[in-house]
Amino acid sequence: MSPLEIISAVLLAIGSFLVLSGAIGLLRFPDVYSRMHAAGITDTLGAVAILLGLMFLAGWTLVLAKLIMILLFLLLTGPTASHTLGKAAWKSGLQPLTDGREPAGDSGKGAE
Amino acid sequence: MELLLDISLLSMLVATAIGIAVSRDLLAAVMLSSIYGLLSANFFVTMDAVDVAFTEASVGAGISPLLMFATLAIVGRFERYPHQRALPALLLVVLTGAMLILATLDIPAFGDPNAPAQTHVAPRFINESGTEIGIPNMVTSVLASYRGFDTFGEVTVVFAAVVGVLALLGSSLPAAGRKLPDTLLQASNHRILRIVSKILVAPIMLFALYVQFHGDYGPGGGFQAGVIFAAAIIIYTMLFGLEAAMKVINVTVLRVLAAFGVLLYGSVGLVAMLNGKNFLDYDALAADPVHGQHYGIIVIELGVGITVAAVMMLIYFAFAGRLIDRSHKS
Amino acid sequence: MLTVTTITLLVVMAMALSRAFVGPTVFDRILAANVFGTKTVLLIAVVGFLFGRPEFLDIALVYALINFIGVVGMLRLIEYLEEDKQSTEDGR
Amino acid sequence: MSVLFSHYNYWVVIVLMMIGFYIVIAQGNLVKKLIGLNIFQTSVFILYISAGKVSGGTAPILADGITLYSNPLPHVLILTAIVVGIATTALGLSLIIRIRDTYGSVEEQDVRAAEGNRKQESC
Repeated sequence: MSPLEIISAVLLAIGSFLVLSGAIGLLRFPDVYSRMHAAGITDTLGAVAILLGLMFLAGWTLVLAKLIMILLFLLLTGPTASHTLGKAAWKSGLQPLTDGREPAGDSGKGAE
Repeated sequence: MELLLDISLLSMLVATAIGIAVSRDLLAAVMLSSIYGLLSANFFVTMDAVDVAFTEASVGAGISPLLMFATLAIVGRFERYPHQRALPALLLVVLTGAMLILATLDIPAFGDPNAPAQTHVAPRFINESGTEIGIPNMVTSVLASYRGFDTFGEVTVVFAAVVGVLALLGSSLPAAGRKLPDTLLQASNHRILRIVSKILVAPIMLFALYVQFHGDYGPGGGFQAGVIFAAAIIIYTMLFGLEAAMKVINVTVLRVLAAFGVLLYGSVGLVAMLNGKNFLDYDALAADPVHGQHYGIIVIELGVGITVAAVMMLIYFAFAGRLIDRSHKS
Repeated sequence: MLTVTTITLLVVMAMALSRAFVGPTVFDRILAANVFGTKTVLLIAVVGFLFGRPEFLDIALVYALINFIGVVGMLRLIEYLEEDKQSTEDGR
Repeated sequence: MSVLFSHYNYWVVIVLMMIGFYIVIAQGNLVKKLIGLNIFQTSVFILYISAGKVSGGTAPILADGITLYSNPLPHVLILTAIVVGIATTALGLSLIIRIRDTYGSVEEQDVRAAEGNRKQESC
């Protein structure tokens, strides 16, 4: 394996790990806000890592330019979407879960 | 690997469809149908149908859920009655499905290179289109040249559909200059969203133009470009209000453009006829047949793009106009 | 490594899908749809490299774009519905 | 086992088609019916695209060093069908909005009941 391939493999591994941990958080965390926290952060960072990993595979081609465009687009839209989502949830009157003893998953029922 | 992707994507598709069927919250159903569109587009990529994936992503996962959301905002979010006739319907469905599955056993195996579908017309397209039409993307050459007449029909259907939508909803489209009560439509409390979208609108339009003119060489073409261009205007409308959008794009001009695209397409055919060839035979457009094909494809793709973009914008404006009407009444 | 990443992305997509089924609030579903959309973008990009024809990345770009528009559309709809609930309590 | 792998796509197509069919006949909400119709439609798309796939082939865009391409013809048919599909969906949705204007409901039951009342009155 060439050095570039090794770097790319490492980045892809980091990205996969981040993405997976975000998904576990999305599935396991008790309320909307903590799920948003898990998904929103890893979503962007995992995407960056994976796309960077692909960039090392692409070399100096048009593909690289397209990957950079996708990366820029995700960097702009991902956090914006998370922010707007959190704001909308807050405005709709959904309260964050502060007491850990409540049953998981049902905390937001009242606001629907 | 291909098989694993194939099977897992299809299984997720089935799961999503079942989720849609059991959900009584229409908002959830539409959200799932947007995921369904993304999934099927993903499946099309693994099936090598990149152009189809392109279209399905922008249409099936993008515009169609948006229109459904707008409808839901007008007609309400929940189903009122529990599902009726469930048992006889289930019986009928299972019976029909079983018969169809029996019938599939006669279909040649998936991916078989000797299946009838692969051996009749397709080899000619694959082997000859490179020299006859001279562009790498076979889908574009078949779409715009070999089956140009068919595509002309489809564009006409799209145009006819917008005429229908405008006939049904168009009266609610406010005349230009009238003050609209759409404070809600303007989303003035979403400052970050508005700024980011404002940054994005221009690049999206640029990307649409790229898709339009790069369609000969890669996935893309008039249909996709039109939808993407309309998407840029739609996101602007969603965040800055219908009034602001209609200042940018005049509805009368849009109506004219929707018809103009179809006419442009048809007139290329007429020019070919006037030069003594068949309708939509682009060989007649230049001294060198391959050049003629090039010119023909570029012009008719432009016609398709103009019509599709105008139609999508008109449809969205009609729905958004309805939304304003409703919030005005209540 | 590409294979591993592809499989991970498929697993993550399945997990996001189950969150979209379960809910319970509408924001969970939107969040799940958003995560799902990002993962689709990544999957298309990775699969392009895996199958050896990475020049179709335009599709991934469209996915990213559509995903954003979809999320914005969903949020706007929810704002309409909330407004509805406040102005006419007897709506349904 | 080989039949499973060689026909899996077609079976999924049929399952999806039947789910769409079920939604259309068993559920009364008109928006839901339209979503069901969309599922039905997509299943047909998947059938066509699956039939066009050649194992080992790649996307039908000419490139150096590639000899086996998938069939471009189904792609063309489905590409235009998708755009026509959204146009008809929009038409259906606007019909639903007009039905809501006229009958005050988008449930099949309510619409039928209102229609029955109107017929009785005119008799």
